[in-house]
Amino acid sequence: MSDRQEKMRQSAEKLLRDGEVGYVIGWGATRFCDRTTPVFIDSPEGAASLVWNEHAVNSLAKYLLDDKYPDKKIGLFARGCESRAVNRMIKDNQVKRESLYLIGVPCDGKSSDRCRLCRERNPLVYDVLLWEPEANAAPADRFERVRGVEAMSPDERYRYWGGVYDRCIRCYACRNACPVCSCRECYVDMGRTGFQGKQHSRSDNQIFGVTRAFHVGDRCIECGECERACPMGLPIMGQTQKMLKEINELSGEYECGLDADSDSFLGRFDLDDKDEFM
Amino acid sequence: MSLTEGFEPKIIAFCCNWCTYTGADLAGLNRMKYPENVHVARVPCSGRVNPQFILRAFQKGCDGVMVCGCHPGDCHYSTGNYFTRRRFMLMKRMLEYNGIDPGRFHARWISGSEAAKFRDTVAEVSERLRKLGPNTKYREALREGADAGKGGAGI
Amino acid sequence: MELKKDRLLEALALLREGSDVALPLPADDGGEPAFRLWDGVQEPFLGSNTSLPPKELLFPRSEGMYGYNLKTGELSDILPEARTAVFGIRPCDVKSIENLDHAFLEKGYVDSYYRARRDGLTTIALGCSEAARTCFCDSMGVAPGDAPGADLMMNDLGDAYSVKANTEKGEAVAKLWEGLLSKGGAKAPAAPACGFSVKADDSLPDRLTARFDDPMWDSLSKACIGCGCCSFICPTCYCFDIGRENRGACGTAFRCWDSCMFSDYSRMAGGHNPRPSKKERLRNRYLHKLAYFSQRYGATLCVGCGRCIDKCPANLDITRVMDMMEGVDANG
Amino acid sequence: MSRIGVFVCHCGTNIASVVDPDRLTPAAREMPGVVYAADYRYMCSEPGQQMIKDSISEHGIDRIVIASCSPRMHETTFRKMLKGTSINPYMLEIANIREQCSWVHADKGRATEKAIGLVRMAVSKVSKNEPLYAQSIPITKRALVIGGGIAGIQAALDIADAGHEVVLLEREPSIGGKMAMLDKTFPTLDCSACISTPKMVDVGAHPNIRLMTYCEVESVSGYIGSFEVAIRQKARYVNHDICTGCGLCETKCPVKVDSEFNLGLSKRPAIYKLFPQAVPSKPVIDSESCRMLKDGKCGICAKLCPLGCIDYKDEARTVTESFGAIIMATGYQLVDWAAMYGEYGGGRYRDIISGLQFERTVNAAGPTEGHILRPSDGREPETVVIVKCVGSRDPKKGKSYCSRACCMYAAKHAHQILEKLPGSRVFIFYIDVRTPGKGYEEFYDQTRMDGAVYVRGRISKIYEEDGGLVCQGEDSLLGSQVRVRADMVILETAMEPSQGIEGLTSMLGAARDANNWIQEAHPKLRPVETQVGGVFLAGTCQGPKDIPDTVSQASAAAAKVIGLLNKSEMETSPMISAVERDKCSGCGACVGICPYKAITLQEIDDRLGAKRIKREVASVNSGLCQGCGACTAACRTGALDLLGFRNGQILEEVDALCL
Repeated sequence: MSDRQEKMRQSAEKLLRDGEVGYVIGWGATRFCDRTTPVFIDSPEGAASLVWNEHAVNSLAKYLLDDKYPDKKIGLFARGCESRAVNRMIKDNQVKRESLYLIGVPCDGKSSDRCRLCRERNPLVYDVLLWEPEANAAPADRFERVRGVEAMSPDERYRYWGGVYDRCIRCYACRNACPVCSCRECYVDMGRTGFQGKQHSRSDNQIFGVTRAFHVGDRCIECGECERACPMGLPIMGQTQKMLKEINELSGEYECGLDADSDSFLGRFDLDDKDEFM
Repeated sequence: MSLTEGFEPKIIAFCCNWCTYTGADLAGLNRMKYPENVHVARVPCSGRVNPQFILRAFQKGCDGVMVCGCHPGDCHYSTGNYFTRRRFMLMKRMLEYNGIDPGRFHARWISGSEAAKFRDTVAEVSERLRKLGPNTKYREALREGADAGKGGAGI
Repeated sequence: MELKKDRLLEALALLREGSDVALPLPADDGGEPAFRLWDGVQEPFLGSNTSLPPKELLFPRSEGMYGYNLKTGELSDILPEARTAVFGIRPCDVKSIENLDHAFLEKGYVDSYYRARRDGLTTIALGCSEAARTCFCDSMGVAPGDAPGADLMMNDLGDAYSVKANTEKGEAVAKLWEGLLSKGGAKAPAAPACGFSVKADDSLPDRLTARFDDPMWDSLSKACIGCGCCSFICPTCYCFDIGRENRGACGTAFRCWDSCMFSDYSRMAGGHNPRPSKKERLRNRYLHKLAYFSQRYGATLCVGCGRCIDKCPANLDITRVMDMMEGVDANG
Repeated sequence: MSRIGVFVCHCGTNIASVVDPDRLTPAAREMPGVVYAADYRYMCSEPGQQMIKDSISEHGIDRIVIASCSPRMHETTFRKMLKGTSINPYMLEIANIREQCSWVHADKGRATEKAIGLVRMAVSKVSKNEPLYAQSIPITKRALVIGGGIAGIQAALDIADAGHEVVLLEREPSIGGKMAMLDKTFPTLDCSACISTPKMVDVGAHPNIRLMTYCEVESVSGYIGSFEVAIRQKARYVNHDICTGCGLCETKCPVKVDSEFNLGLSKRPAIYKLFPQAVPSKPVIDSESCRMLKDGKCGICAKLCPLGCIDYKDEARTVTESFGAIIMATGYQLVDWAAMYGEYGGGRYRDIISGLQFERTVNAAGPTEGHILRPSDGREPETVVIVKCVGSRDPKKGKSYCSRACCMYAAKHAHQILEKLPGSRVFIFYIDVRTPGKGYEEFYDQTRMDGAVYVRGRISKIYEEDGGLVCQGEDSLLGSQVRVRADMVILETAMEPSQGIEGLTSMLGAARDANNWIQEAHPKLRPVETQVGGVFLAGTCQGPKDIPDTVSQASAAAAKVIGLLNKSEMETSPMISAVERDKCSGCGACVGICPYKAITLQEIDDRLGAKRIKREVASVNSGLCQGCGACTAACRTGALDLLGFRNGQILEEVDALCL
């Protein structure tokens, strides 16, 4: 593992020394050996603090949205999930490909449940690739949890989701960790439009949960960051993956973030779409 | 005396101005009769109906929600209802996935000349909701019954 | 005095006759354990501290403040009349309640809602037998084994709990449990030390505020994703927002948790925001926890429970700023 | 807080008989924001409107709710009324308590309860209304008329006479439509050609009319005032600029195919004029039947043509033109009776012909030069049976509607037969005889005087028996079976929309009714308009009618177009989408939704802290946007909202309903 870490440090150091990027986003150590935190290296010497181990779990792509108009290119270590997030943000017109320098680092599987769902370890888009692509592990059954909930009766389902949204504390970590959530101002922060109250009640939490799933469902890249970020361990992906399962059934194989130009399901239509409203 | 005897469901129907609203007016012109439960909210096109309105309607107290528009191909704005179709094919499933009883949300294509279809749809939905009873879901404070105001800190 | 462990549930049931009893209970569907009203049956979760703090007993996520009627102009107050006893609250959380008391009850303004809940609360503290990885309460002036601020202090002696009342409320509970208590309750075993320690002496507030414009805030805050997670699970965060819920002519005003880390927390009419980016917000949060509160109330707001370190999605760590103040950065 | 005025209309007894105004008006007074509520018998009448205007100034009202009939009826009326007051015309909401309440509910108490709910919804919505101001868009002073029958011709002439440019588009090689096929027209029995051919010549010669025959509409984009229409000119293989129409080429063409104009009663060559009086009187080559075009052999017409007009290499061309208004005059076609009614022989008996085929037979320019002869053996028939309502008024096997004109032209056919074949006998089998026009009843009486025998009853079966056609039916007045041996049978078949109407109407966005006729905006209020702004209709494309009605509708539609083209600019509805720039993240989710391509991403200057940046936001072209709102539902953050139907307004309606 350490020679890969060394390669990362060297490539970051070289980029910063050549002045090709303003700063490089990677992982750094924390007080605890089994946790890493995103670091923003802006000097060649700083590259020494880069870390690469099985605990480099955070997805780094969303930080690009904090600096959408950089003076110089931004360096970003990109695994499969980062590259899909970058494709997503490019398609959503939030980030320009030319303002990024993507350092491809094929992923070897990290110590988080979100990696269970991983279907693409290798970066789909990069400027340089530091080592050979990794073989993709057989991903867990994509819609297993969704089928579990679907099997319940309406009341059971309501009790299940009701229990989940009783525990939601509306900290919006799921929204702020999600690369698809790139609005300038979230609808939930705008009390005036009246879609949603600020009140922490089960019904307001439910409405936030379903609304966010509806907003991101047809563009979700299934990176699992939302569930990893949730302090209360709520099954947030259970909602977005229901959307993806339905889209798969309605219009065939559907996966997001694999490229930077295909339209999202709700952004287009087919004349012979399935219709049950006759 | 079934639980829902004398219960009058409250139903909101988002109707597109060019087709279903016209059909509803036509039902009026022909003096057709249908139950009083459905209140029509006029929208320029069924494509204007934001799926979040449905969540809001259930939260605020509606027992049933309908979204009605032109038949695909007849939309006054040519493609509005194609988007409606996709949006509500998904939202209908999301609602049921989250526990809303399957009979509570309906989307239907009703054209300007299908006055009878409007009457029959309204009658059918009202009857079905009368049997389903009032909607208690999506309206609770935190834990069932735990009122944030009185003691126990609403946890 | 001493309470045998196998008689604990009995004692709590006795308590439950007089008032609600809140315990740290495991979530029923595998989620995070939290303080909830006890149904009289469920086994409490006493392994370690809960991820959601007991602050909800005093400052719920959302509570009604007053009702109003626009047509008649009538106002109706919504005062909670809660009588709750909480068992299993840890020393750091007891200290956090003291800090909340400062904020809500002192300096000339008494929050009537907090007051009502606080008066109705009896705290039965339980000393920690071992520290979690992220705990650093002993660096923040909190003894893991003792909670002077609690009404009743209990420590784990192995097969029983020592019982020591600190206040009249504590004595009332001790009296209620008279039948169950037995002699003994010798000195509790030495409280464990936290896994790591940081320097948080009296000069920290001034030293911190002196470095207001230090570039360290930039590097500290870059990784923050601006969510409200650290604020909402912090036992001593007490900020709230006020909203209204209208139903025709009448409605209720409510207050709910708010976080200074949100982008719109300090945004003013017209769009100006004195804390426009994450850097200002994180700096403001750390300074409030470690400096401003002690400069105003004389007690450091952060009680070292380590919840924010444990739960931060980006693994930020408040203790890192204290290390940086000592010129040492554990993160290198 | 808004100061709302609520005005409840009785609509005579239409509303007041079911919804109790004395309960509704006080209930409205209690609603939040309402400062004044009153009711009156006819709110849309002059005194009603005056009462509203007075109350507005008297009570300082800043927005009003009118509980009355459907907004589709009088929203524009009440908006015009508000123009005369201090209130912006869009500070108005209408609660539909007639068509959707009093007319459809019987129980007084519950209907009033619902009316109160509807008014509460309107009141809560109007509290969030804001003043809106109309925009104006340019008008291209050119009209397009689709369909060259008498309707299209009349409309084109009227518009051209008013000084505006017109393009008359016709799918067939010549204009004239169905009227050109007819011999005489009722009730005056003047010859059809004497009315239509002069108009056709006028059209051909009119400086303001550009005739585009053998052309079809390929696509339509844009909106009222600036339609962009792609017109596909089918390949004619004859250069009409040089051709004088001498007809030499037609004489030697070896091909003989069924003449569509004569409905198969005669043959025509591959290079042909639709009929002798065709306008333009120049032939086209039918690529399906021309041997040269199909197998590359022949070429006689090219050799014969003195001016060398024939060009076998000609190709279809598409040309795009812009128009301010479009009139649809696409006419009708007769139903395929053979497929509908096997009982009438299903087309096996050649002597059973349709009304139009009889028109061609009796027409002097027709295949039989006007002699009424049996198509099978060319003999003059002695006994003719005319069967009416074939396919009409028959919901089970045919069309449910009455085709309006057949009663009169059946009488005309009978008159023509009796006049041309003295001593012949004519039996007319009818359900009813409908003569609703001026001079129609007298014409029908005269026909009966001439000896036409009207038998009330339907023909159930026609079969051949030793050279004659036995029509078996019943005479419901005598209550007995009737069998008539006829030499020839004329079936007066139902009208249906002309083939291809679905494609054209979807291109234009116009709706069709249950029988595929084009749906007029409102039968009484806007009979010659469609729901699409700038798209009008005339003639049988809107529904079966006779020539007098068709011509008057054509002039009506022309008047509407002239009214539109006289203005150089036109006010557009201000209820269109609007973007709040500081909320818009420029994600572009809305751009692909708009059917009118009204939304584009536009770069604006902005400030991020102290840094100057350029960022993209959505921007709505107010001229193109038609206000459907499909984009607003795609905007997750609510930056894009529809003026007049804002998210906040609709949510208020939802909340109000749930009190």
